[in-house]
Amino acid sequence: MRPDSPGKAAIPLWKRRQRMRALVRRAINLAIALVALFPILWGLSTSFKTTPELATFPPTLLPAHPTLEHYALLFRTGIERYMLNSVFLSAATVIGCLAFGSLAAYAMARVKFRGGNTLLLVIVALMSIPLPSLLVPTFTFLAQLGLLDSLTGLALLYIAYQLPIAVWVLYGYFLTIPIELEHAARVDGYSRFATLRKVILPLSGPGLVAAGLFVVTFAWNDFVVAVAMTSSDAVRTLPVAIYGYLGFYGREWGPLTASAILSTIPVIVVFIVFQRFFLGGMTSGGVKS
Amino acid sequence: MTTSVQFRGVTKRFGSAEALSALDLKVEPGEFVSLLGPSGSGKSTTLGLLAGLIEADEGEILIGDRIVNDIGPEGRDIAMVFQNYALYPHMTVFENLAFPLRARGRRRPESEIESRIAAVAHALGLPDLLHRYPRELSGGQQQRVALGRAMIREPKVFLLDEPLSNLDARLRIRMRHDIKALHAAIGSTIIYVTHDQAEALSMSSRIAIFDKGKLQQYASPFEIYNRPANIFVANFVGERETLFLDGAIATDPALCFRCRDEALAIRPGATNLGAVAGRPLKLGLRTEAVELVPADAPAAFPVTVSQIELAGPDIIVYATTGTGIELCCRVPANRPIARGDRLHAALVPEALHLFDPETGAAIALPALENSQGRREPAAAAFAYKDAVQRTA
Amino acid sequence: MSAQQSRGLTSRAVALAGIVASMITAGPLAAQTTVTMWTFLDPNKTSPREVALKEIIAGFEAANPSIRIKVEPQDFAQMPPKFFLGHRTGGNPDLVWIDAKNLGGLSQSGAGADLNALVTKAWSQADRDDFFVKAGWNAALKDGKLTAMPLFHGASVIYYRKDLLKAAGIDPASLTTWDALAAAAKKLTTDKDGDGRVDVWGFGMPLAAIKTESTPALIGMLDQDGGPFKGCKANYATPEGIKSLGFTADLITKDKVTPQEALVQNVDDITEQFTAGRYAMAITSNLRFSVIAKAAAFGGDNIGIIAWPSWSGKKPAPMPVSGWWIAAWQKSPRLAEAAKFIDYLASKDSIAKWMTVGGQVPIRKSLLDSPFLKQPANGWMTTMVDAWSTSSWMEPTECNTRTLQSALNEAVSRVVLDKVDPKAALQEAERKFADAQ
Amino acid sequence: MALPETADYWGSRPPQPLVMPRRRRPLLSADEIRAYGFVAPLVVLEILFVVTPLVIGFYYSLHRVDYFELTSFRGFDNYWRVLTSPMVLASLAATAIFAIGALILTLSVGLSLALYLEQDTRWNIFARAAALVPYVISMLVGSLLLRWIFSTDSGLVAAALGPFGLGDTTILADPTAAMGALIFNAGWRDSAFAMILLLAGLKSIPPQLHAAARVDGASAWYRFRHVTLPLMRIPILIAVVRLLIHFVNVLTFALVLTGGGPNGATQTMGLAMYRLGFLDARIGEANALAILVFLFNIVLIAINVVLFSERRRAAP
Repeated sequence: MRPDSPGKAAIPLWKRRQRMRALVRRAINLAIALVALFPILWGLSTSFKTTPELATFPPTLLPAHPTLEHYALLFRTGIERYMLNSVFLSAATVIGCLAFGSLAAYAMARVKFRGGNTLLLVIVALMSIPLPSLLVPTFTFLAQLGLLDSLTGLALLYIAYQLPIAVWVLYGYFLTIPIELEHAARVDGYSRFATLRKVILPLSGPGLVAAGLFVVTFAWNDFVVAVAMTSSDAVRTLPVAIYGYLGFYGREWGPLTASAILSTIPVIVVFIVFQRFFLGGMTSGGVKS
Repeated sequence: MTTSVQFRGVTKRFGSAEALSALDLKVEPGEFVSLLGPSGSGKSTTLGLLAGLIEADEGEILIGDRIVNDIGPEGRDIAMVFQNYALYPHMTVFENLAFPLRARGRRRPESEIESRIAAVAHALGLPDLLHRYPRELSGGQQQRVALGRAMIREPKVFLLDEPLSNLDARLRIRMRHDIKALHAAIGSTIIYVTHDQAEALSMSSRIAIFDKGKLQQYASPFEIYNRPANIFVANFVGERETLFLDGAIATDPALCFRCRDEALAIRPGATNLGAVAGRPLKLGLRTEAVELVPADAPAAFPVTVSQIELAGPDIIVYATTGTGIELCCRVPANRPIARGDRLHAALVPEALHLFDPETGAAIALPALENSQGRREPAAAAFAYKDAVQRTA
Repeated sequence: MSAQQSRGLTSRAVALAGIVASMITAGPLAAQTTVTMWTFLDPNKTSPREVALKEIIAGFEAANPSIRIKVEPQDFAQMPPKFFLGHRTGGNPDLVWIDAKNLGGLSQSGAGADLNALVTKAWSQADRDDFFVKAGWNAALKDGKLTAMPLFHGASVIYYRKDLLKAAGIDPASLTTWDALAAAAKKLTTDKDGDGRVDVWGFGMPLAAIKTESTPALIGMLDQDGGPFKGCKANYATPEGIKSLGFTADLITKDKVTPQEALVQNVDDITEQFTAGRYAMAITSNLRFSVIAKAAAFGGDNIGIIAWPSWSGKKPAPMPVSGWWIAAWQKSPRLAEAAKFIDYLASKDSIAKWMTVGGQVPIRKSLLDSPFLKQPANGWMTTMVDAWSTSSWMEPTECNTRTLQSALNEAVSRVVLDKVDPKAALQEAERKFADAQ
Repeated sequence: MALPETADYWGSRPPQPLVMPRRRRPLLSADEIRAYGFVAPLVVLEILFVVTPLVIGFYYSLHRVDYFELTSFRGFDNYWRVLTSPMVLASLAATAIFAIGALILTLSVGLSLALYLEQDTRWNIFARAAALVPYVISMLVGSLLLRWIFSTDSGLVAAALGPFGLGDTTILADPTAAMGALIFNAGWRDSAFAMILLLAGLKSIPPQLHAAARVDGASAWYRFRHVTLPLMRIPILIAVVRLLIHFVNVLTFALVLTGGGPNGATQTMGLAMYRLGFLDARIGEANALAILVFLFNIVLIAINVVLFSERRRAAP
C-alpha cells in the first residue's frame, strides 16, 4: 500500500470506500446464498457419487469419480412417468385454484352479498387448518366417494387445500385494481363474468403468478397427502417416488438425492423466472391489500 | 449557518443510461439555486446525489470543503422537503417536527425540542395542528409541516424537491412567496428542484437548466430569460413556445431577417445585428420580439390576424405573414383588433435570440458602443417580469 | 377453464395413464387375469430381495401363462392400515404383504382370506411341518384359519465384523454372556487416527423411538420365566428387566462403547453406519444382511452374526421372530389365482430363491442341508437357523405391540439423559404399553 | 367491497307513484345470486374436502378405533387419555419451545433478509432467489439433507467445533442441541417465507419516508425502530401468526431430523399425532389430539382473522 503507487493513488479515497462497501455487500449476499444452498449443493454432489463412495466414512465433499448411474437408474425405473403425473397434478391444481379462486375472489372483492364478509374470514381460517390431522378421515371419506387412488381425487384435494390461499392473494390483488376500469366496462355493457375475464384477469398477472406459485409449490412437493391417498403405480407422483427411496431396508442415498435434485430443478427454474412477478403480486396484493 | 455546495465532474449512470454527465456546478453560501428541466433531465438525480440518496459513479460532491461522496444522508447535515412531503403517517405533526431533533445521536432536552417546535409552528401557522396526524391535514398544511420539519434543525443546506407540485395554482403562488421570505429570513443555501419555470424565475438567485443529463445553462434568472445559452433553454423558458425560424440577417436594402423568401423587417435598435449578416442562423422569437407597428413605420411587414386570445390586461395576437409564417405578439387589451384584420409588424432587435443552426448554441453579438445600451435591460426586464407573472 | 372441462381433462388423463400402465404390465396376451400385489419391494429396483421377487414372479408367470402378477410398491408404514381400511371401502389389491405387528390387525379386520382352505388343504402334513419356525406359522393361525403365509422371517440380531474381532483377538463364539459382549465392545472401541475421537465404536444400537429394532433392554428380559408379557399386560419392571435396561444404558454412559447419538438413530442410520465401518458390532435386522453385504466397503464376507447372549451364558437368549407374511384379500374376485401365487411363493423352489438370490434365511427345514448353506459366506444363515430352532420368541400378536420397542428405547433415553431410575423408567414403558391397548 | 348496489349507484329510481304499492326488496338481488354462483365452487370444495373430514375426525375421536373399525363408543374418554398422556404433555412443552424458538429465529432472519435485500439490485435478486430455494423444495428432502449435516458422521460439526475443543459434540443426541437443530431447520426453510411476507409489507412503505428519515439524520437503527417497525406492525403480526400456526402443526422437521428424540425432547404435537395415529395405531386418540390441536389453532386463527380485518380497515 505505497501511497505513490500510481494505480492506487489515482483512485480517490471515497471511491475506494464505495467499492469496498459494494464488495462487502456482494460477499454478504453470496454468504446468504451459500447458507441457503449448502445442503442442496451437498445433495447435488452426493447424487454424482458412486455407490461405494456413498458408504465411505468420513464422507467426501465432492464425488471422487462422478457418475450418472443414479440418474440412469431413475430413468430405467420410469421416473419420467411419475414426473408426468406430478406435472399433470400440479397443472390441474394451479388451473383449478386460479379458475375457482378468481371467481370467488372477484365476487368477494367487488360484489356486495350477504355472507361475503363471513366467507372472507372463513377463508382466512381455512388457510390455517393443519393438513396431517385430516388425513385419516379424508382417507375414509375419499374411499366412500370412490376417489381414492386416483389423480382426480388427489387434484380435488389439492385444489380444496390451496383454494383459500389463492383466494386470499387474488382478493388482495383485485382490490388494488382501480374500480373505475370496471365501471367503464360495466357501462359498456359487460356482464360481471365478462368484466372479470376481459378486464380484471388481464390486469392481474402478478397476482395470478403469486397465487399460482404458492399453489404449485404445494402440489409439486406434497408427499404426505399423496402417500396416504394413492397406492397404484399409475398415479404415483414424484415426491412419493422419492419417498420410496427411503426404503424399508435402508435409504438409498444415490437415487434419493438424484431424484430429489430432479424434482427440485423445475421449481427453482419456475421461481427464478417468475420471481419478480411473485414479489410484485405479493406486494400489491396479498399483504398490503 | 450556511455553506457552499459544489459538484465536480459528477456522473451518474443507471445501467447503461447516463442520468447525469460530468456535472460541474457551484452554489455559493446563502444562494437560492433552482434546478430546472423537463422530467428525466437529471435535476432530481442531482438533488439525490447531493442528499446522498444516490451514489455518484464519477466525480466529487462537496458540501463546504468536505467531499461527501461516501457520507450517507444522515451525515451530511442537510434538510430536504420531498415532493409528496414524506410525512411519517404514524406520527402526529408534533412528532414529525420533533423527529429530526430526536433522531440525531445527541439527546436534546425535551423542553428545548418543544420550544423549537413552538417557534417553527408559529412561523408556519401550524400551532393548532400539532396533535393531528398527517392524514387529517390538507395538502397545504402537509406542505407546511414538511417545510417545518426541514427548518427545525437549521441545516446548512436545504433541498426542496418539487415541493409545490401537489398544490393548487393559487396556493402554489402563495407558497412561492413564503419560501422566498423564508430564505430571506434564515439565509440558508437552498437547492430547489422544479419543472415549473415560473417558480424558478421568481424565486432563485441562480437557475441551473438541465436537459438529457447535461447542464445547459447556469445563470441568474435574468440571464436565463434574456440570454438563453442555446435553443433548448430558449425554448424551455418563456411563457409559450418559442418560434424558431431558419434564415439569415440581411442589411440590404434595410435590416431584416430573410426566411422562406420573405424579409421580416427589424426595427432599428441597440444591437449590432449587422455583424452576423449573411451567415445561416436560427432565430428564436418570443411574443415580445414582435411588435405591431403603423403601416408607414420605417420597418414593417404586413400580417393578417388569425386568432386573438385574452391574457389578463393584454391580448395575444396570432398573425400570419404573406408566406404563412405564424407569429404572435402581445398588445394591450384596449386595442381594437379582430380576426382577419390586416396589420403591420416589425421584429424588436433587442428581443431576438440568434442561434447557430448546427450546434444550437447562442450567437453572441458585439455590443454597439453608443449609449443606447442602457435602454436594453429596462425593456427586457419588463418583458421578463411580465413573463413570470403570466406563466404562474 | 370451467369445472367440467377440468374434471373432464382429469378423468381423460387418468384413463390415459391407466391405459399406458396396463399396456406396460399386461403384455400382448388378452385372456389373462392380472393379480395385484402390494408389497414394499419394487421388482424394478435392484436390491437382492427385489431381484428375487422379480425372478419368482417370472417363474410363476412362465408356469401360469394366464395369470399376470402386478406389483404395486407401497410405503411400508401405510400399507397394512390402508389394506384393513380398504377391506371396508373397497379398492384393495388381491394380495398384500403383512409384517408381524399387523398380523393381529389382519385377523381382527377379517380382511384376510383363509389360506388353509385355499392353499394348505391340499398340502401333505410333512409339507406343513416343513415350516420350522413354529412361532411364525402359528402367529397367523387363529381358530383353525390361516390368514397369512410366512415368506421369510427376520429378527433383530447382532452383526459383527470378522476382521475387527480377529484383530482384537476376540472369538465371536465366546460372546455368550452380556458381560462378555460389553467387554469385547470395549476392546473394539478405537481411535485409529489418534485425534481423540472414536472412529470405530464397539457396539451400535438403534435407540430412536421410530423405526426400531429390539435391543438388549428387551432381549435381556426374555431370559425370565414367562417373558415380559402377561396376556396383553406388560411386565417390564422385573429384576431381569431392570438389569437389562441398566446394561443397555451402561453401554453408552459407563462402557462408552455406543455413541450417545444412538439415542436418535433409527435402524436405517445404524445400518448405514455399520456398512460404512463405524461399528465393530451393531444391532440391525438380519433381513438386511444381503443389502449390507453388497454395499459394505470392507467386504461382505467380513460380516458375521451371533446369537443373542444371555445372563447365564448357558443357552442363548430367545431369538425374536418377525418378518413378512403374505395374505389374500377375502373379497378379491381373483381369489383362486391369488391362492395359486401364494402356493407358488410358499413352494420349496421359491423359498430357495429367497435364500440364494434374496439372501434370506430359508424357512423350510428341507432346505437346511442345501449346499448353499454350507458355503462359508452363508454361515450366518446357519447361525440364524440354529438360534430360531433352539429358542424363538414372538411378540403377542393379539396385543398392540407397536409401542414395545419404542417405549423401551425411550426408557433407555430416560436413564441416560435424565438419570431416571431404571425401574421407574420401565414402569413408564409399561404404562405406555397399557395405554395403547 | 366498494361497489354500492347497482340500482342506487346509477340513481335510476322510477318516479314514485302516488299510492305506494307494497314492494319488498327481493330476497336476493340478481347480483347477489351471481356472486353466490361465483363462490359456489369454493364453498362446495371446502365443505367436501376440509369440513367433512374435520367432522368425521371428530366422530372418530369419540370412539375406540381398531384398524379403522369403530369398535366402541368412548365419549370424551379419548380426550381424557390424550390430555393425561405423558407423551402428549411432553410434546406440548416441546412444541412450545420449538414454536417460540423457531418463530424468533425465522422472524428475525426473515426481517433482516427483507431489510437487507429490499432493493431490487441484481445481487439482491440473486440472494433472494437463493434464500427462497429451501422454501420451495420439498420439506422432506431439505430436512434429510440437513440431518446429514448435523450428524457426527458428516464430520462437519467436528470440523466446525473442533477448534473450540468441542469436536466430540453430538448435536442430535443432546436434548438442547437437538432442539436447536430443529429450530435451525425451521429457520433455514421458512425464513424466506417470512422474508416474502415482510418484503411485501416493506415495499408498501413509501421509499421517501426512509429517504426523509435519513436526511433527517436518523441512524439505521433509529430509522428501523421509529419508522420501519411502526409501519410494519400489521405485516409483522400477520407473519407471526401464520408462522406460529405452521410451527405448531408441522410434522416433517421433527419426523425426519430427530424422530422426536432424544428422549422426546423434540417430539412436537404434530409428531405425537403421527405416532399415535400411524405408528401406534391409536386412531381414536390421534383424532382426539388432532381436534385438540385444532382448537388451539382456532385461537391463533382468530387472532389472524382479527389482524386481517384490522388491516383491511387501516387500508385506504
